[in-house]
Amino acid sequence: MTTKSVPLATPVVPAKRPSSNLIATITSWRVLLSIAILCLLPWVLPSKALAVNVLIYGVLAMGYNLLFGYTGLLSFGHAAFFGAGAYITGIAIGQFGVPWYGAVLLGVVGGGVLAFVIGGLSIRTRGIYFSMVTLALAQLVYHVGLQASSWTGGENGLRGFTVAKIDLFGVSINFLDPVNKYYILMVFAALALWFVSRVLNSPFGAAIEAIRENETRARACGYDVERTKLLSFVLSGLICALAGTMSALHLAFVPLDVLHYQTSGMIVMMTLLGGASSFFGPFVGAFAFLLMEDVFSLWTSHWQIIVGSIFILFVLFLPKGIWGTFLAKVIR
Amino acid sequence: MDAELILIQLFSGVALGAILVITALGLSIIFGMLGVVNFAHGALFMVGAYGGLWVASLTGSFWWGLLVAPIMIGLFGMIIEWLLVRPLYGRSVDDPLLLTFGLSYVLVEAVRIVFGNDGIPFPTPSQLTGVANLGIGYFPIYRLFVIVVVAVVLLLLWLALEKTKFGLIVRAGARDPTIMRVLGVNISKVWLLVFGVGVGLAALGGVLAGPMRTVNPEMGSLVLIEAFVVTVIGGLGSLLGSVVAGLLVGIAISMTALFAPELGTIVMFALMALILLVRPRGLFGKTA
Amino acid sequence: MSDKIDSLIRRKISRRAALVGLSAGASFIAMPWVARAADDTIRIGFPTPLTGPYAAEAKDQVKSAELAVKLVNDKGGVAGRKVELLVRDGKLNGGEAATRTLELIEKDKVHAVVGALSSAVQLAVNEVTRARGVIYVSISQSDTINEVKDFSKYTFHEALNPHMTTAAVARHAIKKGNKVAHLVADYAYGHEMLRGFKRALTTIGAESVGELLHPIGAPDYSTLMPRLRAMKPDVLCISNFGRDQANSIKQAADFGMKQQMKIVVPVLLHNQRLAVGPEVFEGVVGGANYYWELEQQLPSAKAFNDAFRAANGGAIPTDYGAYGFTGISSLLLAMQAAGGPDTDKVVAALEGLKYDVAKGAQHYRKCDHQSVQSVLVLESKKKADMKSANDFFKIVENEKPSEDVLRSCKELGFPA
Amino acid sequence: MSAPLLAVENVGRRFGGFVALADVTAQFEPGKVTSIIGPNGAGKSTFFNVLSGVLTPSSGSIRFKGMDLVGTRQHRFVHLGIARSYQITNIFPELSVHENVRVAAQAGRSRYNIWTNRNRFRELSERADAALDSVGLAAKRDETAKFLAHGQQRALEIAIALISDPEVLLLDEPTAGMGPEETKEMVALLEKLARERTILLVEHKMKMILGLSDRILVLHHGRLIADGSPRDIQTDPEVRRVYLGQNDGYA
Repeated sequence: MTTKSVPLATPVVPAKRPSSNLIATITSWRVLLSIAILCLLPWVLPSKALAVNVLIYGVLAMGYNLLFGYTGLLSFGHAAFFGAGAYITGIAIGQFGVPWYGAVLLGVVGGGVLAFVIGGLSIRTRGIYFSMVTLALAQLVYHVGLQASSWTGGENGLRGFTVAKIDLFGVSINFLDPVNKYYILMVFAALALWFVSRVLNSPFGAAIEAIRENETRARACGYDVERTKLLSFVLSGLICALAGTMSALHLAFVPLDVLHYQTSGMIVMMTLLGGASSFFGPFVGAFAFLLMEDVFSLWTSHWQIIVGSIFILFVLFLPKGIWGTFLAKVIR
Repeated sequence: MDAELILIQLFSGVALGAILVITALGLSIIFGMLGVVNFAHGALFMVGAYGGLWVASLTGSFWWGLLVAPIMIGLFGMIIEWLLVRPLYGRSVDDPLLLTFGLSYVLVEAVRIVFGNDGIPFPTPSQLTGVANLGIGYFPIYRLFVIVVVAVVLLLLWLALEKTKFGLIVRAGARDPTIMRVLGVNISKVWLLVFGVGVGLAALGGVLAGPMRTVNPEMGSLVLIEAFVVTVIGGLGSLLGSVVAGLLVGIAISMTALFAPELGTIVMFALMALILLVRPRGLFGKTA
Repeated sequence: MSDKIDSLIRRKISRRAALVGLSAGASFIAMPWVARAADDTIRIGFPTPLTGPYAAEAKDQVKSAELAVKLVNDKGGVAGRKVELLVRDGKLNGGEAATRTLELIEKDKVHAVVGALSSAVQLAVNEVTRARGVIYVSISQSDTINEVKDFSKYTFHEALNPHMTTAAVARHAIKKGNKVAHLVADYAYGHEMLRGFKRALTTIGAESVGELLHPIGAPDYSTLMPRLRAMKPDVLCISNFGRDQANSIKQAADFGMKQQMKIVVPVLLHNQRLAVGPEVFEGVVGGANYYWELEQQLPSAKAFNDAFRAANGGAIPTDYGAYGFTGISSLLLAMQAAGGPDTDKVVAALEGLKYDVAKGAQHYRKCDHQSVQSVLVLESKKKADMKSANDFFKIVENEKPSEDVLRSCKELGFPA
Repeated sequence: MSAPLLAVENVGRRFGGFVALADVTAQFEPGKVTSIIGPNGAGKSTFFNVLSGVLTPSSGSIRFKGMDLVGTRQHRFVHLGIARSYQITNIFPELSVHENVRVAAQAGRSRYNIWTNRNRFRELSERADAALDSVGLAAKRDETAKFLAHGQQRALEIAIALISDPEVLLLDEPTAGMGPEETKEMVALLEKLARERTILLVEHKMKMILGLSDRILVLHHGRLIADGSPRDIQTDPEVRRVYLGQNDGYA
């Protein structure tokens, strides 16, 4: 990362500036642009259910990327927050009769609290050890999900909280209708996009990038690195929990698999596929990942060999992910 | 609860620990020396089991399978290193991780295509069937044999790393690759070999596990996690750490089985979380 | 120096070439989602875990389901309309299966859904179909789905449930006064099987001497064996499923447990027996919904087997595969009776249906829509006793269908 | 003589059995340049790390304006008024030159604001520009930091350290790896800074040290063996023995 003992009078690579105004424009309008694209999604994808999944996993990957791409922390435990959001929403609606908006709020806050606990415990470890502590703590959450079956339904999954109608400002919307459902959940996604965009533009956004770039220097500049990381962890957990609540509303079912480490793994892969440390990357990654699975699994039961090969090719030839590579091309 | 039960339970823990050690070694070595997080470790373990079975069915002898399959798959590992992993050195650690993740998908599916989704019977070699009376209880002879193999492999590895020039180069290379280049050592050949050995060990674990478990395309997925846990508890890059951690996890699982066997999987994660919270670099990890 | 660079470049190129070769197959991207024409085909969605640990069972199910559809189409379809089966990969994940089911309902406009191969996935699909009033014939075992909480008037349970199988197996494998130990997978389905066994033991007058739970998907059971042995049981009931069954029976055999006790399982799985071989399963007794040698007793089984053999190159149908056949067949029979796929009419027809398509007489109980059917008790054969490669089991008993072996409607929470 | 701004008393630091720093006592007055010299492994870096909060001393006390700093977490040091640069270039490589300094400036006032657009804090941006100007990097403002020449990166690091307007500036070999031209520019910059601040300097280039310093501390095997004006140090027999004796080419 640092240039050690090599006296260089001239830079190795001629400095280049992102001269493209296009990128600047895209960046400043990124939230509205994303929403515009999301509006079209259900009409270009093979199914509405898939479009809703793009929303959910896009938000999930975006929340994850706040921690991974922007703060530089590789967590293997984000399934816990996704799952917490989903379970809390489902339990609130099904067992306490909380209205859907209240349940969503509870889910998000609950996910945030869990992130505070897991983040607080793990933030002091580094590198792959951090990844493994988050994995281990998330597995404990999985275990709770499995064992507390009177609350969570255990391995059978949480059921019995179908939201058939959304009542809003006196209007009753049929939530079982796929189009209605998509656009209602899109509002959540839009809020998440707006929130993340603001966070990234904020001084805090600058601070986490500084920590990702150089933790030592950031600390020497006066940033409390642990605290900043923890806040980033919690914000990331909040967004992932929101994705969880969306998933609960969408399926009216919470499978125990949401807490499984494979879900955590999938989040990482989606983010990397799209391109970490870019705003659109995670969404693009989620989109590509889900589309690939959907399309190939319809085509052959051996779809995993295709998906696996595509991953390999991506790492070798497009290491910045889909969106990252696109950006690099445009800037050049 | 009588003392005999606790003793046999302790012994089961050590035996299970030996299995965990052999599954973790390959991951630990590649991780420690090359800094590559090999997500295909579990898949290669599974390929090892199938490879062993295949060789055994061709030759009619388990022993050929045990000997030949790990070497064969070790060579395959070298091809992987040369073809896929080598271009990634110097890039971020995420890249090999993502690549080997993709590779594990490919390997598992390839095995499904070739051998089908069903498991395949992997009979215990006839010389090693049956149970032995240990005085404190009965234990399968085959599992005792596995403990011996693990001990021999560890001894050979230790000798190779500590008593040979190659070992010296590997250990020095793990610390500072640039030094090796300055000294004129062809580090890429060393890494090729290390990767091959790591993959070969994963395959050996698979062959050994074959007669104990069902052989099927998904048998590697939990193994990957177990291997990670053991490696991390021991401390990255520490062979001794992996051995101690493997035994520790094995004993933790068997002791848990005395009062709440259903916690057998989760106890491993709880142990890891606990150890890392107290020692953030594992038991034998180097401090920064 | 230039030599070095040259060779470096060459190596790069060769590696690249090799990679391109490797990936040539993968680069092809198909676009199979073509808009479905609004015709009068009757479409049946079939989500099943084509990938994952139950893929073999799932593929058998697909073969059997396709056969059922083909037989009907060969006879001119249902009320003159062709039937189409839409198979989707649920990946053994409730979320995936629910998503696939949503797609089947919303995009493919299926008239009914059949399938699922685990308790959790089945309940997920049930949740989706129940909210949307879509007919669902579930073909996976569970006690939970019979209970009133998860009841859907559109859902019918073609599969056996743990209560039925454990009772039947216990009656024929466990004697009065036997000491019984339990090894149980720690999740709902495992607990249901344990509960079933314990009830049956009380009826028989056998004694439970202890139970050990194990984590689902555990690959190693060695640390449980000493305690199970210390219980000194006559019978060991292993209440788990899939690979866990194969692994735990195999390791119990390795630890020499079979010399001391008889091993009994709620469902003796065809594919797991296939996966670990006759030596491991020898003498194990368990239940089943179907076994191909039923053809020696029943003409409907013979007809099913023959049709299956003809369609699949001589292969025999398996236990879980048969569910695909009986599930689709009963649904199509009801549709035939209802004169089309109209949901309410088909539900009424299913409720009144009496059918025998592969395993003797069956009908759906009114209150919980559970299929009342025969339960087989099988014993795994010694290798020496196998007359053919597929001759896995001996039929110990074919228990006649009876509502008496089910939990009562009242116990399930239905109004009397 | 003014009251000491920074005072260390009997400070020691052990790593396991190895004593990196033992029993160092020294006071630093405001507005002075003090250089710390000594052969490799003398404990200079450890001393700096202790003074900047990277390491907690195993024994002794550090007082800054009367406050005891032992146990204070590192990031607080900047806010109190002690900033540092590193021996190995330590910047934010992927950020722009301007953002490198701006984000450092921001640490002084807005660390956890997640809502306001960072560009709203115009004053931070202006201060960053001023700091870049003062180290001669104004023209490179929008370049990505990793593409700067080595000397420019060192200057950037000083700008980062300066932006908090520290009373004490700890500079760890600011001219490391620089050619003569770049060194000359750096020396000019340091002379300018020396007029306004208390500077502690670790350096190897003897001519530069003798020219810049008001006072020199000499460390050897973790111990302070000499403390005095450049002239005193040059003539100190102990120093000559342990240090200048093994002269390996100071200018």
